[in-house]
Amino acid sequence: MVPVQWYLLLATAVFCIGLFGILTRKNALLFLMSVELMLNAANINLVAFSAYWGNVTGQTFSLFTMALAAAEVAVGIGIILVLYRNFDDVDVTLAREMRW
Amino acid sequence: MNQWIAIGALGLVGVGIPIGMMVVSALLRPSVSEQGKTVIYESGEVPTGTAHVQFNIQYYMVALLFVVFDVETVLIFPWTMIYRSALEQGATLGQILAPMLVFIGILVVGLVWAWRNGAVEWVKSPRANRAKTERQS
Amino acid sequence: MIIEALIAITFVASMAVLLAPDEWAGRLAAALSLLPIVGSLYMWSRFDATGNALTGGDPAFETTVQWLELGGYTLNWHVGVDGIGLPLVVLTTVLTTLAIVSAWASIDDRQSQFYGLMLFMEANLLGVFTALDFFVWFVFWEAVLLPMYFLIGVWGGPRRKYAAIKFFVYTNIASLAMFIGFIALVFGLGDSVSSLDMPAIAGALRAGELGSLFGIPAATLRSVAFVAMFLGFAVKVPIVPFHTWLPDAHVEAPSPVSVMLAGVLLKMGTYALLRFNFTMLPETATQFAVPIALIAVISVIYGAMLALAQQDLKRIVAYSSVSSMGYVILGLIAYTTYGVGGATFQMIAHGLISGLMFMSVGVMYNTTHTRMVGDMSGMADRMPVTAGIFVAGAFGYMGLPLMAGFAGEFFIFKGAFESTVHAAMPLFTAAAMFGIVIVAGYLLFAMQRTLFGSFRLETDYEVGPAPLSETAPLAVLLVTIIVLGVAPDLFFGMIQDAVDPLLEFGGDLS
Amino acid sequence: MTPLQIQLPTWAAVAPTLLLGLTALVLLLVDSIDPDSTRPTALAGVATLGSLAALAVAGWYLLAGTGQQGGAIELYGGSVVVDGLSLFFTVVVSSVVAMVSLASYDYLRDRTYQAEFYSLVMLAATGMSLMASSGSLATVFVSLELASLPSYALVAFLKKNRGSVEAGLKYFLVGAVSSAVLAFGISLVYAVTGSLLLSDVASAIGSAGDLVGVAGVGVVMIAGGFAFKTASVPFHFWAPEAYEGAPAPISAFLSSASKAAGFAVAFRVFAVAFPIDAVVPMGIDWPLLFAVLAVVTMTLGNFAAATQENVKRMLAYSSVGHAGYALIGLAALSGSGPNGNVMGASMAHLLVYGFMNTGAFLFIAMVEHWEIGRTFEDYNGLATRAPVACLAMTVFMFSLAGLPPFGGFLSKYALFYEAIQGGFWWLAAVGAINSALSLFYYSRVVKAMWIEDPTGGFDLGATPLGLYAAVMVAAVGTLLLLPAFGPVVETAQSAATALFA
Amino acid sequence: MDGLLLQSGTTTPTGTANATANASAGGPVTTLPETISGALGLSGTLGDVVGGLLGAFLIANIMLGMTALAGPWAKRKITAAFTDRIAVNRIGPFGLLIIVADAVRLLSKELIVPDGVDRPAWDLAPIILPFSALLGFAVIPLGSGLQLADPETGIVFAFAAASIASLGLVMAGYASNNKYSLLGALRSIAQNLAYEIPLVVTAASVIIFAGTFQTSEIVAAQTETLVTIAGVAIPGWYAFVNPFAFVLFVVANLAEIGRNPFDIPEAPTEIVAGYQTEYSSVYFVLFYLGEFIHIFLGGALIAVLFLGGPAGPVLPGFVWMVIKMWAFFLFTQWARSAVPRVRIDQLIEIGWKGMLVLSFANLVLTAILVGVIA
Repeated sequence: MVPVQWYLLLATAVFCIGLFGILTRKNALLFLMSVELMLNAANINLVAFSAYWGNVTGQTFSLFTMALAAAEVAVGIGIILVLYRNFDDVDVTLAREMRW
Repeated sequence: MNQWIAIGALGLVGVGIPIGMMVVSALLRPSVSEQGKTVIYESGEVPTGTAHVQFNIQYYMVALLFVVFDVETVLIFPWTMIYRSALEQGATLGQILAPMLVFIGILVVGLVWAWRNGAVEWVKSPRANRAKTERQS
Repeated sequence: MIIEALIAITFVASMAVLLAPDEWAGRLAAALSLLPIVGSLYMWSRFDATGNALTGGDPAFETTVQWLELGGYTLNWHVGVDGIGLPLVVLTTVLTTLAIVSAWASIDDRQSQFYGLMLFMEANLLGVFTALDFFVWFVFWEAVLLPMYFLIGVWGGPRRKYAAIKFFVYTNIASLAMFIGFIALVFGLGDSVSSLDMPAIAGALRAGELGSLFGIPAATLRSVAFVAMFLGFAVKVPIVPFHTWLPDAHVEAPSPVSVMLAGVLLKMGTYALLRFNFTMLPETATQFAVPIALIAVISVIYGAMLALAQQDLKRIVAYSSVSSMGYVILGLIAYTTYGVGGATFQMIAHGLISGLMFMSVGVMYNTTHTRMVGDMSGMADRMPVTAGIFVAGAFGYMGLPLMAGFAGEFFIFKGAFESTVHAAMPLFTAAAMFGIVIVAGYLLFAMQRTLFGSFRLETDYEVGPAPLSETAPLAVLLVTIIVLGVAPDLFFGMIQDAVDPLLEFGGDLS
Repeated sequence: MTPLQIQLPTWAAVAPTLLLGLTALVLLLVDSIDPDSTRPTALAGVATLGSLAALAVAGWYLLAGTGQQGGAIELYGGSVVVDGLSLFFTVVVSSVVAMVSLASYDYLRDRTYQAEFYSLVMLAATGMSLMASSGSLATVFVSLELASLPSYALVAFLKKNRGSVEAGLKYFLVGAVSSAVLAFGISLVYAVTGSLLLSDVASAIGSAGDLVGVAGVGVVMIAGGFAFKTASVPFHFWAPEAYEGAPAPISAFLSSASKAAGFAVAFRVFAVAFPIDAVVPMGIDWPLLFAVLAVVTMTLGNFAAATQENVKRMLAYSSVGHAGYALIGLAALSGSGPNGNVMGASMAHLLVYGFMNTGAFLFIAMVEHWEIGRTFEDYNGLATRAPVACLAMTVFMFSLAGLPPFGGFLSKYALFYEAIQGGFWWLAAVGAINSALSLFYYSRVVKAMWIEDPTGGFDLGATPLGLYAAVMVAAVGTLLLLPAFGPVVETAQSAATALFA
Repeated sequence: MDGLLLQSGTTTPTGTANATANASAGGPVTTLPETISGALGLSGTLGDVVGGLLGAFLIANIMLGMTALAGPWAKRKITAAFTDRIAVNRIGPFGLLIIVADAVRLLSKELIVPDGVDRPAWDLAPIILPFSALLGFAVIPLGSGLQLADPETGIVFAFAAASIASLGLVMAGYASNNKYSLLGALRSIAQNLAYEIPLVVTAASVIIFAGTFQTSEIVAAQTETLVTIAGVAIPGWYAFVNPFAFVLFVVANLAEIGRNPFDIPEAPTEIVAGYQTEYSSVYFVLFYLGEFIHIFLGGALIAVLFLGGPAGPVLPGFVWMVIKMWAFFLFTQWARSAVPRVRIDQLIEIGWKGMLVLSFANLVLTAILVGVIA
């Protein structure tokens, strides 16, 4: 058996990788991927601790997380698409019509 | 857990066989550099423009629909698994079937809307294209 | 229910006027504003209050309805009038109608909004003078500021924006200071009060039930709260050195608005000082007697001196208001029947007289389009009636006997000389009396320059007598002033009745 | 009145939420009948009626004491809870949605994708109402996303307008990150407690043992997720952009309803799942966290608002500032204090805010409809042409600033007052100072409309009836909430007290 | 659903991950790695690894053998039979040695790397395709104990593994720096997306009967006798129980593996060869290999879900399984010769307007019928 703390460490590592991607990447699509990493870090935790606690709550919730992640990507790509049409790029720092 | 060791082993083999074939081929095959050979194929003409052409928005609409429905199947699957055993254990149809019917009903409303708004309509002509997908202010 | 009806009618009238077409908004407003007058006179006729509403007296037309409960404190709709409130209610209703009528000639832009705001302001002023629950009072108190802000800002003179913002910022910051001071007091009372009812709080404070708050001892808390509230109201009054918004507001405001500002709004400050600082914390007030009296005297003298230096007639009247308000403060701190009663009477008298002065300046301005003393001369030739009333008003300001101003100032001086709050009070009184001389000086000087001599203003328009709609209010006001001067007991009786109870407190008056 | 539970089946307790969701589906179906033609009247009518129906049912339940007398109604194993808090916020959300739908009738005139607009609004409203009823962290996350996803699309609704697209992008980016943070926080809390049900989390978190650090990180991350929804520091960056770029009715919707829903869920989660008595001794001092956030949020929002030249952006920052005020409801809590009263006052403030802020943004929508301009200067002298609308805007501005004759004064007063009662006088003091500062920039709008001279003629065109009606409803609501504040705050405080019971 | 999500469960840590999985570890059948490690006398993790590797190698080679037979030889023979030609017959008996010849020929061809390809992706794509198809076989019961693993999530895993192929196709199309390739990749994605859902939903309707995802259990559930006609016991294969779902699944499967009439990702007459336009030599072989293994995987899935898996009279299970898979292969080749290719817009319409609706109708009807009968 893999000790449950390792899952925690793995999830944290994945989360931090995602966070790093968000902070360093300017491409909107890479940004989306980083967010997916972060959400999947949560899923790792949920599934691992679902097994640890012996109930299925975490597993079931991870299904919902996946569904929502997918929906989020769908909306996100739609927005990125209109971004591309308006700004001719998917660089998130280009959109500077308004003061940040 | 040993199940997954076996599956992982198959994964390894699945990667190993193609790589092995590549290695064998690399040892066998000749390499004759010759100008013009590496030009990409465009029916024999000199290639023009970038290969990353803008493609039809329809591909994206379909992808969006897929994301929605595919993810819903994730939620349908656990239900199918317990459906029969739940019935055998005395759950009524109202408890076990009705929620899923509502769920699918909502999905169907979405599908009908997407259908009627041309999300699953492939382009037929530029005019139809304008009427269906460029409908905006 | 009469008070609720009075306020509600005025509110409804303001809405009706706001939606009326511009052509007859002024007439409609004047007609509708007669209703509050009738109501207030009816109240006067049926007035049966005894004592001071805040010190256990029995106010007239009292209503209490529970409004809402907030963390152990009940907020009530509690209104009623006593001998201090009623004269101010009557003053408000009368002066509003006169101001509206006098505006007919001068306001020709966005009239329905102008008259609607005037009536809206009247409704809230009535609320201020009748409310007996702090919360209700505060809501009305703040609500008065909004129409005033617009009235100055929209219909004012060239620098109206500056004046309006200055007025708004000064008074709102003052309100905040006052609010915090008062709420600190309420919290300091702890469990001894369970509502923001002003009589209840006043009773508890006078009974010395103030405890410590956040570790601040009661005595310090009382002093700090007193100062905060005093500062808050002093801006409104205004007292030197918080007076700087007043000349700007007066000069830029159209004359009818100046009438309301000087006539009623300044009285809100003195009224609140009387109701809060001097009724609820009499001991603290007597502790601070010297600085307060000093400020009062400085206001009198300094205000008069500033008036002496002005060229603009409106500015002169505005600074003289600062001076007059100094007398009121002096009367209040005297803590004698005549002192406090006279101060209250002076509020009424000054309201009428300063209204008269601003109105007549406005009439002259409407005709000549200037207010500069140096520009005008010989106005008595061209506008004899207006000039006559102006002279009468000026004499009222100077305290000519048989005019209301005389009665007010006389009572104040009498009360101040009798005062025992501090040994130096007679000295302060004497110094304040010197202010009268300055007032006489600058008013006579101004009159001499503007009214008499030969007419030399060169205009391409006819300068002649003012229309009836402008002179009639002046005449009404003059008559009222004289009536009150001849028979001050019309109000002074009830004022005395309301003032006496608040002089009885455990503090040391020696 | 007989308790409702006896008269109706239990599932009917979520009827307001269901009504909102059904309205969204009906709108989609209406659009499916003939997608090529737009029927603004039918669509706006359906949306408005649906939200009014939800409002009516929620209001009826609230008055009838559903879920308040005899404890909260728990549905689906406790994952959905109907009690005073949820009904109260459903009332807030549905009334805002009703106003927004009414106003959108004119705003969307001659635009396409109207049905999509309305149904997205209704779906987001469903999510918001569900947020208020979440009894489990799973429902919290799902409903929060249900509210967020349509909002992203709505902000970017004007897809040829670069501002709108940029706003949508930024809103989405921050939203995606914060939802990931929230999900991770939930997973950490689940790791420690083994449950997602709020009540079970509460009973299990006390025995976190070695994992108290993990639990603390989880709580902080959950707070971060809510900070996004409520536009509070540190996830407030999106707010000015999104509110400025979005269609004005959507700005109204997001800044009022969405914020209220965010607070609803934050109130419930933190009050129920992380009881102060249990977690603060462990070192997870979330009231302190929120106190710091409240101070920073209100100060930052107000100071930024004071420097703006664009009215909509000013309102956007002021909305951040108001989030800071409402955060007092989570900050001024202590183990023994009158927690229900503080939180209830915050709830009441959010209701009043729902009316006045929606009204203000809808007025901006009207101005955009007239194509007047966006800066303070562009508003100069507007009152000469549209006095009634400007009067309403004046009411909103002064109410937002907290001037006495309006609902905003009482709600702010109640909030600061209860904070002082709870012993957090410094929070109230910061709030009061900020409130005084806010008067400066709110009065600039009023000054521009009434006092400044118009720079040019206004060509306002026909009167937008729906917008006017919505603005008037908001104005009347703002005014009426002054005398009617008593029952509102009592309901809110009893609902909040029930959470801490 | 509610019960699943909301049951608070025991809040004491059990410490043993998925206790339920362990309870049924190994399932009703003995898997191939267990057999091998048992035969070798190994146990523990080492036994798992060695057994797993050997078993995986065996399964992969079975598939490679079948593909080698099908690709260069059977395909030509079948097509020739349809068009009344002879096809390969020169080398070896029935021309069978063409397999060896072709393999040598293709492996020793020069690999041409076109200009501007996206190198890592371009190289990885040919690996992913066969990998994905082979991985799917990990859970397929090939009969006679030839099953590599039997996890609880068996059939879902098979679908998931098969779907990875789409990734390879997109990588190939995108990395090739060729317009045809890109279009082909996009088409394949659009097609996979459109038919994936009907496929999965139809599978779900079968799982309603079986009540499990475990492939061995699904197969076991089909052994019950459905009805006895003239003394012959017809087994309860789901193709008989729910023929409608069977038809839907076969059609969707055709599209999923990109065979006629749904071979528009390649569509030689329209876009040359789609995503594989720029590939040659061993890379092309790998694509070809992957596609054929996919066909067999599709056949295996049909067999497991609808045709009772390796079950059948007289012959051993493995033989029956091979027969069923080859039957599906024959069906695809028949379709290739007999059915015209659909247009892309027809494809999308059939997928979204026809198959999806029908599959949902099938799911709902099945659920209602099962519910009413139960």
